[in-house]
Amino acid sequence: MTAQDLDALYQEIILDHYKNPHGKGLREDFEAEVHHVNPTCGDEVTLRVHLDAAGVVPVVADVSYDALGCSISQASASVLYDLVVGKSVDEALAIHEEFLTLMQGKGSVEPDEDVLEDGIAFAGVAKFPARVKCALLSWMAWKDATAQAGGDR
Amino acid sequence: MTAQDLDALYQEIILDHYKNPHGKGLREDFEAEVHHVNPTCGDEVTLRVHLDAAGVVPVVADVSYDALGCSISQASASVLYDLVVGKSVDEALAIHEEFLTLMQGKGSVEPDEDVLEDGIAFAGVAKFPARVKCALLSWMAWKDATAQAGGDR
Amino acid sequence: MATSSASPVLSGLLPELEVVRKDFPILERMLAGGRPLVYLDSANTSQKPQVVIDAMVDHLERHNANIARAMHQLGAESTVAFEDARDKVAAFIGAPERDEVIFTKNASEALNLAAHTLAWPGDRQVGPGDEVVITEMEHHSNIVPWQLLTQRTGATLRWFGITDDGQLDLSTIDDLVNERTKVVALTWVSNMLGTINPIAEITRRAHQVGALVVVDASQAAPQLPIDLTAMPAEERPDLIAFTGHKVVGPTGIGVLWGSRAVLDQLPPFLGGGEMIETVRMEGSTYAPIPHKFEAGTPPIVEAIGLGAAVEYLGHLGMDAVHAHEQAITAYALEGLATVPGLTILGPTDAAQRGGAIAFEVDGVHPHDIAQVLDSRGVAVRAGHHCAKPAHARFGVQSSTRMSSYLYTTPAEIDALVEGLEYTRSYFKLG
Amino acid sequence: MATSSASPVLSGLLPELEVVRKDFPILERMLAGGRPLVYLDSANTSQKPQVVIDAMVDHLERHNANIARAMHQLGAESTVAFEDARDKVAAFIGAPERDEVIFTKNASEALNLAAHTLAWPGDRQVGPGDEVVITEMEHHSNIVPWQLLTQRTGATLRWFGITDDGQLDLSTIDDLVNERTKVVALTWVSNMLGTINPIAEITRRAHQVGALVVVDASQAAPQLPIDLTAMPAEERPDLIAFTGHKVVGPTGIGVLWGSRAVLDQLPPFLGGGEMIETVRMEGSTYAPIPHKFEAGTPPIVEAIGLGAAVEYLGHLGMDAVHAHEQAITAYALEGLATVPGLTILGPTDAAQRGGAIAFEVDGVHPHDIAQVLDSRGVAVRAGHHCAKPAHARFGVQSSTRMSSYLYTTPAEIDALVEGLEYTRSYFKLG
Ligand SMILES: Cc1ncc(COP(=O)(O)O)c(C=O)c1O
Ligand SMILES: Cc1ncc(COP(=O)(O)O)c(C=O)c1O
Repeated sequence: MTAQDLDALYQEIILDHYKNPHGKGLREDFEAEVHHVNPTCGDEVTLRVHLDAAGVVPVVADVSYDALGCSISQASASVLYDLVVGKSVDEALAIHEEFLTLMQGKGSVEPDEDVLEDGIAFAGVAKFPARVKCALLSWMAWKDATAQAGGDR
Repeated sequence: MTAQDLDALYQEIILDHYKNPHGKGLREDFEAEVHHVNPTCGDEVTLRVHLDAAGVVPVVADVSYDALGCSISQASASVLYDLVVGKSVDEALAIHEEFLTLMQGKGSVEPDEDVLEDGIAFAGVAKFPARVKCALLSWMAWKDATAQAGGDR
Repeated sequence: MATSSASPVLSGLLPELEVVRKDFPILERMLAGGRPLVYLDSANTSQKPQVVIDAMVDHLERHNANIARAMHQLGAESTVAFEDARDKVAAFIGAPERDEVIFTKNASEALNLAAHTLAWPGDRQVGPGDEVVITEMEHHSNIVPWQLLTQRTGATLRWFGITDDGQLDLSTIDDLVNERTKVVALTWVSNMLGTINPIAEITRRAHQVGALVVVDASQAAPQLPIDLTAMPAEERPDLIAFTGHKVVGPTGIGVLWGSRAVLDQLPPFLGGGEMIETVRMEGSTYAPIPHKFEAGTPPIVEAIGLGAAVEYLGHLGMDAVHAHEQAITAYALEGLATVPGLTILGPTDAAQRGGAIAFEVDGVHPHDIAQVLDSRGVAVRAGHHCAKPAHARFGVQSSTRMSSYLYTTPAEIDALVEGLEYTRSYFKLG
Repeated sequence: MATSSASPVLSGLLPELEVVRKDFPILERMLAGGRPLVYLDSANTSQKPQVVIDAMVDHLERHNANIARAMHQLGAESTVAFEDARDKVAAFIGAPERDEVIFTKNASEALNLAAHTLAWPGDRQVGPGDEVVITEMEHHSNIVPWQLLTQRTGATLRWFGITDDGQLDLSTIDDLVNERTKVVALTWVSNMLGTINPIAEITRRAHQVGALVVVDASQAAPQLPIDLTAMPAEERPDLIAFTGHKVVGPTGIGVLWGSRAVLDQLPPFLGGGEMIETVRMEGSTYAPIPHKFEAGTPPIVEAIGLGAAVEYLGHLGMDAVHAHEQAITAYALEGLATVPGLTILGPTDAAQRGGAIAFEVDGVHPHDIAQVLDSRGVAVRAGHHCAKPAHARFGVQSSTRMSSYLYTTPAEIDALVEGLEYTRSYFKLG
């Protein structure tokens, strides 16, 4: 890769989330906790999901997490937090879907800023197969935890 | 290999022994019986040794055998029979040693006709690594059986 | 010798056979005595086209790096090339899922992987009272692993016999494959008799009693089009093994395909790098397939060579390769029938058999035949071909075997037949 | 970048290093962005000299045939080439007997061979109450096989810890290695910490209590001269494993050396062709070593490549290779020490360590370091290097590792150090 590629990968937004992750830390209210590992590199995340099922549709009340990993995996957990907390589970799953499509698109998918907000900064990561797993680690953990919490009925 | 090599391998003497093997068949008097196999090709020999220990030095009274195999392995069993039966065990072991040296010499050892008699016809076999094992099958079996019969003290 | 000028024109031969032959550098080799090579030992190992060799060289000279673990450009290139090879192999056999393709070092390791993992605790564990069924026509690599498994676990080994005309004796199938049967392991195509076994029928029966079906496709993969996805589930074997060096790929690489459901049920085989999820001194968890069964640095350049090999076969078309094999086999069976005292072991109808033809010639031992043929540049195999029980079944200790492949010409078969006649005269058999 | 003009002259470097580098085609590779390759990932896999590639190509293009079983000219050539490779490997490690050299597919298979065969009935069988001792600094390939063995047999797994300065903690040796100890398995040189372990001392202790000693020489064989015959018997390990691709050979080939006495005591591992003496349906007997442990078609062209590789190393001289490695490692340790916030994991005295140097840089994750370095053509490894427990011991989850080899120049180390400085500035670390 070239220096240019490098800048495409490490967008400012990513580095900002890395330095100041949103929502980091494990909090007490949760229905499901999962631990995911990237076996290739050993990156790890412990992630808890707290759903609020009081209303008509269940809502993602909190996602709390503790993660060890590179800037990409840390920043993507932070962006995940921003994007899904407060949304209905269905909306959140749709965002998850969109993010997955972006990451698996090998750089050919145009991200929708209205849906993915800061997540569009990961468009550059999609060009680096070795790093896609980093970006997806916490997202896969969240989906798994949400399913365990009964959120995907 | 060339047609010439072929004739060096299949000396008339070898083909004669192959067509009319000496001493073939399993006979009842024996102190030890062994079964040897060439795992590469499956050639097999069952071989019995009968020693006469009545005199001052033990003598090879009989070598009887049943062999399945190619012309080289059959002929070499026949030559073995000719060379060792009637000899003292020590003499026979010396002949064995000489034959082994010939076969492992890769074609560079000059055989001694006084010792090896018809065995000299195997000089050509020594040039074919794949066939050396054929020529040695019954000889190795004989050495093993002789040791089991206590002949090598 | 083996030039097309002298060849009879058979229908079914690969189009442009002489052009195809040019893909294989070794076929230009001149042997001692100035004889051209007539290679009729392809069931033992196949020759390699230039494109396979080039793919390996390009990798070694330009892209070599360890896979998966490496986070640099060479590592990415190497990983992509290796995983592409998996895709190509999956396509070659029509695997339902590409992750069901496990790379091993050869077919033998693939079969042992199956047999070994069945010995340890897991949903499929074999134990005392259980039965494992094989056949008398197996290659040693599909016999010994099951002997070891049954000896070590207290299970019982049973087997299908062979009929006089070289077919599996299925008359006892309902007895042999019963509710105690845990595994049925058999070859698709025999490497000695050439027999093509009714895999679908046997699998259906085995699945009825809940047994696992392991198919040794070492001789089938080179010759028959295989489409696992197209098979009805109840007739699709659970595990299939084949070996790279017989499908114009390199040595050092084999394949175990298994359905995800079954592979997930098996405990790990070799432990080590790459097959783990996490390792602590107290215990480890394992990665999902295919990595679970690929401990350590895999045969990377070999997988890449195999990928190029199956792609090459795909370009020729496995239907065309199969038709060629059948045409040559029919021609060979005809030719061999003209040699006095020659008896073929196995089916004599080319349409019902693979391309390996084992035979005996009265009065000459197979080694001697192979040796005389070799002096004329004709390479065949002599011995038990790692199928001692099948030989024993026919009361022979060894045989001579010719085996053709996609590059074999009718003229090469002629050279064999002439060589056999010469052999008979050399050994003075009237 | 990596040209000799810029290199400082260090004593101990291989003479004519630039000429040696020309033997490795990949070192001329230009990466994206027009950067020359700076390959510092040799502990992961080494690059291949032209002579290894050529030996493989020559075999595939001119001599390819299966071994042992083939009775024709190509078969004889192939067999001789394969067995010559065994002689070369035996010479490379000073093996007391050439038949004690077993070819496997990699080091992982070699270690698993040991661990698996110890599970089954035989003179050395491991069972409940027995203990197996490993260390906390092992590669996963020398951990998981022993976890599986002990879990499956009811034996107990124990291990040596690591001191703060990255050495094995031998203070507990008399407790750890006791009369219940059946096996002591450890690495000669750590692939993460670089530590060189006192194999002789530990072997002596293990032999006193009658334990088998299995040494993982995967990182030792590339760097240290090994002469097994010269070792006093009581200090000579019983089994030694290493892998071809780290000693400038191809993937797909590994080596298990074992003393004949021990190998004869172990039951077979993989069953199949070539490892048998005779096969009947009712049971089989096995060939003597080395064939007993080489079921199926071995990695033929890979063994030939490995033979050429160890011959190449022999021509350079393993003493010279070792001196080079030490000179480069000392230079690298010095250079890395100038990078702010960089901490080395493992011994910092070059004379007492191998050439793999793992480190952390405050405030940047290893992946990010590796990524930035890659953008400058510098290839290093980031992650746990298949040594999670050793990382856990030092409270880190992953690290960056540079590893040099006989072709590494001081200028390449300079490029790494500059790259690390650039990385720090890229991530705005003052
Ligand atoms: C110390 C050590 N042991 C074992 C291995 C495993 O070697 P392979 O992956 O070739 O089986 C490696 C390399 O990955 C290693 O560095
Ligand atoms: C039917 C059959 N099964 C298994 C094997 C074993 O293949 P490999 O030796 O590559 O493991 C062979 C070839 O030798 C074979 O013909």
